[in-house]
Amino acid sequence: MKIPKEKKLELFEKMLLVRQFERKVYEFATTGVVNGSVHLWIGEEASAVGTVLSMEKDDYILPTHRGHGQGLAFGTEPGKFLAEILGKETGLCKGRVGSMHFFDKEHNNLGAQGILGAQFPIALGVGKAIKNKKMNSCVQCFFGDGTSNQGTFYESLNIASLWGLPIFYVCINNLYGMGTHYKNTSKVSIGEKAELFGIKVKVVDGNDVEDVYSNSVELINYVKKNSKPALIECKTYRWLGHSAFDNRPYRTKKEIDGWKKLDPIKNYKARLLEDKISEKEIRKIEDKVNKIISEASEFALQGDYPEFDDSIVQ
Amino acid sequence: MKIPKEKKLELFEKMLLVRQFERKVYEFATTGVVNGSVHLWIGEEASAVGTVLSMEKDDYILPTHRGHGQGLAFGTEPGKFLAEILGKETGLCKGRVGSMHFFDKEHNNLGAQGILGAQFPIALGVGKAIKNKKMNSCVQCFFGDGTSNQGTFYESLNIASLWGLPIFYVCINNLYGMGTHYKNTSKVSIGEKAELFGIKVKVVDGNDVEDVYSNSVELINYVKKNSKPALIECKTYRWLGHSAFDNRPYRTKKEIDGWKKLDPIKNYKARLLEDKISEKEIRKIEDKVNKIISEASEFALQGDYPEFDDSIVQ
Amino acid sequence: MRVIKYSDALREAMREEMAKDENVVLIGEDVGQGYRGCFGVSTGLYEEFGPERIIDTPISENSILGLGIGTALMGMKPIVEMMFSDFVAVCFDGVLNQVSKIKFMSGDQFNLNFVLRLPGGAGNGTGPHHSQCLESMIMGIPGLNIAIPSNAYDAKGLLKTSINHGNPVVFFEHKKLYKTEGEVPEKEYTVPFGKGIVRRKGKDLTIVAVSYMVKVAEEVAGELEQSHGIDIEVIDLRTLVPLDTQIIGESLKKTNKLLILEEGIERSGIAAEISYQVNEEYSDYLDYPIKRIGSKNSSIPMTPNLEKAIIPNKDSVIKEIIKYF
Amino acid sequence: MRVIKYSDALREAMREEMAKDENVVLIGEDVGQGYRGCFGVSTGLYEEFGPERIIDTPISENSILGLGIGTALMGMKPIVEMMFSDFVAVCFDGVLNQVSKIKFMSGDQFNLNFVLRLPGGAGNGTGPHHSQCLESMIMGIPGLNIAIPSNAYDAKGLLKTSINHGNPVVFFEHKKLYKTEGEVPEKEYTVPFGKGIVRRKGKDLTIVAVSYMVKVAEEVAGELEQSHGIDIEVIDLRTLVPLDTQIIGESLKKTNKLLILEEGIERSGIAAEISYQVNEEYSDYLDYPIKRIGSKNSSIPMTPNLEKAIIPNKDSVIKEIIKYF
Ligand SMILES: Cc1ncc(C[n+]2csc(CCOP(=O)(O)OP(=O)(O)O)c2C)c(N)n1
Ligand SMILES: Cc1ncc(C[n+]2csc(CCOP(=O)(O)OP(=O)(O)O)c2C)c(N)n1
Ligand SMILES: [Mg+2]
Ligand SMILES: [Mg+2]
Repeated sequence: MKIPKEKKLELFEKMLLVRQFERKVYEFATTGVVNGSVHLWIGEEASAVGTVLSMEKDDYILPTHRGHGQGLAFGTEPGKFLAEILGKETGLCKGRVGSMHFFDKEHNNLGAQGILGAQFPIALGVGKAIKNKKMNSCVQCFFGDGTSNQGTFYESLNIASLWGLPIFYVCINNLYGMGTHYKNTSKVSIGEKAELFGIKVKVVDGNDVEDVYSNSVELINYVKKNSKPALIECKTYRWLGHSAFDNRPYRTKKEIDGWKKLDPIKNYKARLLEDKISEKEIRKIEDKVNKIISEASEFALQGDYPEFDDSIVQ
Repeated sequence: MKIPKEKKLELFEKMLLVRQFERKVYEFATTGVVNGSVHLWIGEEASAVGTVLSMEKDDYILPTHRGHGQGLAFGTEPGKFLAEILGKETGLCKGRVGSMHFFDKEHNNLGAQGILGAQFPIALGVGKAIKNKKMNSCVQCFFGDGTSNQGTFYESLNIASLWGLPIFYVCINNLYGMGTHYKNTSKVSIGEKAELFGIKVKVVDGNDVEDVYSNSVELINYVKKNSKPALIECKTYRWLGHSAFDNRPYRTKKEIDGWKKLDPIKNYKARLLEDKISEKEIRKIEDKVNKIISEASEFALQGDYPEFDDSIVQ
Repeated sequence: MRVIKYSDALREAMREEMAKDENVVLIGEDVGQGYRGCFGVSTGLYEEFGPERIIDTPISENSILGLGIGTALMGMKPIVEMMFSDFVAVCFDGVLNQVSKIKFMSGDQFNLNFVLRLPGGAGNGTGPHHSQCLESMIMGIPGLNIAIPSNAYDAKGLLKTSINHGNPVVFFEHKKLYKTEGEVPEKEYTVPFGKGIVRRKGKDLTIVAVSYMVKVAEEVAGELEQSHGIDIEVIDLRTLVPLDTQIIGESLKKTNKLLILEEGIERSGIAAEISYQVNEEYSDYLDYPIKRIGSKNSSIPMTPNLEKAIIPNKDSVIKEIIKYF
Repeated sequence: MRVIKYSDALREAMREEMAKDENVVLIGEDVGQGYRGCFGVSTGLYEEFGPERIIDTPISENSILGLGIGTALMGMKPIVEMMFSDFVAVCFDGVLNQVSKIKFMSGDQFNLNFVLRLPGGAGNGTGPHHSQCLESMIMGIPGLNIAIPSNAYDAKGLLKTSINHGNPVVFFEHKKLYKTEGEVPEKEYTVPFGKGIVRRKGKDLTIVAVSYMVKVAEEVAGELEQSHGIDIEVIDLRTLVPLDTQIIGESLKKTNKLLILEEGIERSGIAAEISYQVNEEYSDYLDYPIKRIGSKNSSIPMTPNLEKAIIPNKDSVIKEIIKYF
C-alpha cells in the first residue's frame, strides 16, 4: 500500500503527540499533580496511531485502561483530555474520572475501560447497532495481551463471527500484563484465538507505524465490505512501568534497552528523512506538537476542580 | 480396544439403570410428585455411561443440570438419589436441592450445576488440587453443547492446558441448548474449541456406548499419564423435551424419530445378543434393574419431607 | 375493563414500544425462535419483528448484557432478558461496573435507555439457582433504577416507562405472577417511577411490599380482618429506586405501625433500607420499631416445606403479626 | 510490643498458616513472581513456597475464583485474591451461586475452607472501578462470613481464623490501611469472629464502624472531645457476619445515641442492616433514630474534592454529628 506524504506526516505528528502527551502526564503523575494511576503509551505509539488513523470519523472506539493513545489519535482535544486526567471540571468528563474512564461522545469514543475484558461484550452491542442501523461504520475494540485471557474475549469473537459484526479487534501485545509475561498465561497466540472463529487476523510490527497503518486500512476495508470482524495484533513494548509508579523487577534492563532501540518515533523520523521529507517539515511538526502540549498543559492546569453538586447523586 | 464381557454387561446394565431411573423421574414429574424441574437423559444414556465407567473410584465428577446419568453411573445410590429428587430428607442432600444440585461426597461427586458454565472454573481447582496432592486421579467435567459458548469454557481450557491439569472435559452434544440449535450459536465445533489450546480431542458416536467407553478409557489414560487435559464430544440426542415439561416446537417429529432409531440401549442389546450373550443373561440384568428402580422408588416415596431446622439459616 | 395476564401485559408493552421505535430491541437466550421465551413472555414477537429486533443469543450472559450496553451507547433502547434473575451473577460486572456508571463516568455525555428484565422469585421448587430475589443487591448500586410490578397493569405501564427512561432500569418480574390476571386498559398509558400505591386501605397496621409479596400482604389483610378484626393498609411501592417514602409516611400517620414484607433474604434486604429511610423521616409516627419479614438467611430450598419455611407466606406472616403487634 | 504494617500482618498470617499446612495456597493475578502482589501483601511468599502454592494466574477472574472453589472442594484451604475488590463483579457467580451455597446444597456434606481477599476502599484517586466498598452486597448472601479488619493486629488474627474457618469467608482489606502500623505480638494468636471491640470509651454517643472508617471515627472522637466536649464511644465490629449487636446494645445503654459510619454507598449499605438489627433489639435505649453516614449514592470519582465530597471524612462526619445530635 502506498501511503501519501500527507498521511505519513500525520502518522508522525500523531505519534509525537502521543509521546509528548504521555511525557507530560508522566511528569504530572510523578510530581503529584495527578490523583490516581495512569497507564502510558510511551514506546507503543505506532500501534495506537496506525490503527486509529485507519478509521473514518464515523467509526467508533473502545479504548482500554491504557487509553490516551487511542483517544488522542482519534481526535480528542489534548487540553480537555489532560484536564480530565488532572480531574478538572474543564475535562472531557467534567473531571470526574480521570485517565482510565474517559468518554468523548463528540469523537465517537464510547468509553475507556477500567475492567479488563469488559469492552468485549460492549463491542458486540456497538457492532450490532451499526449493523441494525445499516451504517457504514465499524468499532475498534482495543485490548492488551493479558486481557485476551478473559472469557469475554472468546464469547465476543464467537458472536461477532456468527453474526457478522463490524468489529475490528485491536490487540496491543506488549508482552506483559502487569508483571506477567504472556507466555506464562497462555500457550496460544492472540491471533490464533481469533482465527479459531474464522476471523481474519494480521500480526504486525507494532513499532512500525506504516506496517500497522496499512494493515489496519486493509482490515477495516474488509470489515466494512463484508460486515465481518477482523483482528490485528500489534507487537510492541511499553518502555515505562505498568503504571507510572511501577518499578518492579519483572523485566531485564537488557530487554527494555533492546526495545528502546526500536523507538517507533525516532525510527520513523529517520525513514521520513530518507524519504526526502525535509528536516524543516519535521521540525515544523515537532514545534506544532510542542505547542499543542504546552497549550494543553496550560489549559489543564488552569482549570478548576469541580465543585460537588447533588446531580451526581443518583 | 477389546472390552471384556463383564464390562459390556456393566455398560448395558448402567444404561438401562439410567433409562429406567429417568422414566421413573418422568413419571413422578408429570404426576406432580416432583417439585421443580428435571432434565432427563433418555436417549443419551450411552454418553453418560461410557464416559463415567471409564473412571476409577478415586476420580471425580462435576455433573450438569442434566446430571442424573453421571451420578448413577458413578455409583450414587438410586434410592437416595430419587429421594433427593423428590425432596425427601432421606435424599443425598437431605432433600434440600433436588435434581439439579446434588452432591455425593462418598462417590466423589463434587456437585451438579444449575448455572451453565460454572463447572469450568471449579474443574480447574479440582484439577489443581489433584496435581498438588500428586494423586493419580482426574476429574470429569461435563457440559452441554450450548454451554460451550460461555466464556468460562475457554478460560478453563486455556489454564488446564497451560498448567497441565488432569481434567477430562465431557461434552454431551445433543444438538440443542433448550430451543436453540448449536449451529445458531457458534461456527466452531466444540472439539475445535479445545484443540485450539492443544488439548487432545475425540469426537464419538454418543449413542454407541462402546465407542464412548473405549475412547474415554484411552483419553483418561492419556490425561493421567501426561497430566494433561483431554476432551470428548459425544454426539447424541435427547428424546424428551429440555425439561420434563417442554413441548415447544423447535424440533421436527422427523428429526426426533430419526434419532429414536439410534436408541443406544435397544441397539446395544441387539449387539450383545449377536455377541453370544444370552437372552437369559440380558433378562437377568433387566430384572435386576427393574428391581433396583422399584426399590429406589419405594424408598424415595416412603421418606419424609425434611422438617425445617434452624441450622440451615446462616 | 379487559383482563389479561401479567406476562401478556409485559409482551404488550414491548410490542407497542417496538412498533413505535425501531431502536427498541429484545436480547436474550431463547427469546425468539425455538423456545419462544422461557416463560412465554416474548412469544410471537420474533414472528412480528424478526431476528434483527428479537435477538436470540448463544448461552453467553456476559455478551448478552454487553449487547445491551453497546446498543444503548449507540442510542438504541435495548431490553435485555436474563432467563432467570439468578444468572445476572454471571454478568454482574456489566451491572455493577458498566451500565450503572456510564452516565457518571462520561460526565453526563451518555444517558442510556436500557432495561434489564430479571424474572425472580421462588415457590415452584426451582431451588437455589433459580429462585432468588436480588433486589437489594441492585438497590445498592448508584445509577440504577428499579421497577418491580405486582400486577398486570403495572407490569405494562412500568415496562413502557422503563424502555424510554433515559437511565438504566432493572426490571424485576416474578415467576409466580406471570399467569396472574389483571385489568389492563386497551389504550396507551404508562406508570410513573417513584409513586407507590395503596392497594388496600386500613388503619391498624401498614404493610409495605413489592411484587408477589403484595399478593401475600393482601391475603394476610383479608384474613386478619376476618379473624382478628385488624384493619391493615397495604402499600405497593412499585419502584424501589426511586423510593416513595412519602406514601409510607402518610400511612403511618394513621396506623403508627409498619411491617415491611419481602421475599428476598432478610439480611441486608430491601426492608433494611426502607426501614432506615422511614425511621429517619417518620420515626415520630412509629409506636413500635419497624418489623420486617423476609426470607430466612438461607439458600432457597427446592423441597416444598422447607421452601415454605424459608419464604414468607400468608400463614407465617399472620403468625408474626399476631405475635409482634 | 512489636509494631508492623497491616500488609505485613496479612502476609505473616498467610505465611504462618502456609508453613503449618500445605493445603493452604494463595491464588491470584501477580501474587507471586513478577509484580509480587499489587499492594505488596504477598511479597516474598513465592520465593518461600514456590509456584505450586503461590499461584499466579492469567487475567481470568472467573477461573481464579473457581480455582479456589475447586481446591476447597478437594479439602484444601485456598486464599483467593482479587487485585481490587471491584473485580469480584467479574466472577460474581462464584460468590453468589457457588461457594456460598455449597454447604447448603450438599446437605452439609461439604464444609469449605475458603477465603476471598478483597482490597477495597477509595481515597487515592483510584476512581469508579478501583474504589468500591462492596461489603453490603456480600452481607446479603447467606453462607458467607465477612471479616473486615481495621488494623494490623486484627488483620493477622482474623485472617488466620478465616483460613481455618470451615466456611467461606470474604475478607475485606482497605488500600489506605496497608501502610498503617500497629502492634502485633510475635507469638501465635487469632481473633474470633462475631466479637466487636470498643476502640475508645465514651458516654455521649456511640459510633459503630469497620475498616478505615474506624480510624475516621477515632479522629472524629478526638476532635469533638477537644472542640465540643463530646465524649464518643467508638466500636469496631471486626466482622459483619456474624454481627456483634450485643456490644452495640451495651454501649447504647450508656450513650443512647448511635451513629453508624460506613465507606460503602449509603443506599442499602451495611448501616441499613446494622440499624435494623439494633432497632429490633435495642430500640428502648435509643433517644434518637439511628443515624448513618456513608458514601453518597454515586460512583466514586477520581478527582480529589469530589472524592472527598462523596466519601465520609473527619470534617463531614463532625459536621453531621453537630447538626444531628
Ligand atoms: C478485571 C480486571 N482484572 C485485573 C485488573 C488489574 N489490571 C489492570 S491493567 C492489568 C494488566 C493488563 O495487561 P494487558 O491486557 O496486557 O494490558 P497492558 O497493561 O499491558 O497494556 C491488570 C492485571 C483490572 N483492571 N481488571
Ligand atoms: C448461566 C445459565 N444460563 C442459562 C440457563 C438456562 N438453561 C438451563 S439448561 C439450558 C440449555 C443448556 O444447553 P446445553 O448446554 O446444550 O445442555 P443440554 O440441556 O442440552 O443438556 C439453559 C439455557 C442456566 N441454567 N444457566
Ligand atoms: Mg500487555
Ligand atoms: Mg445441548
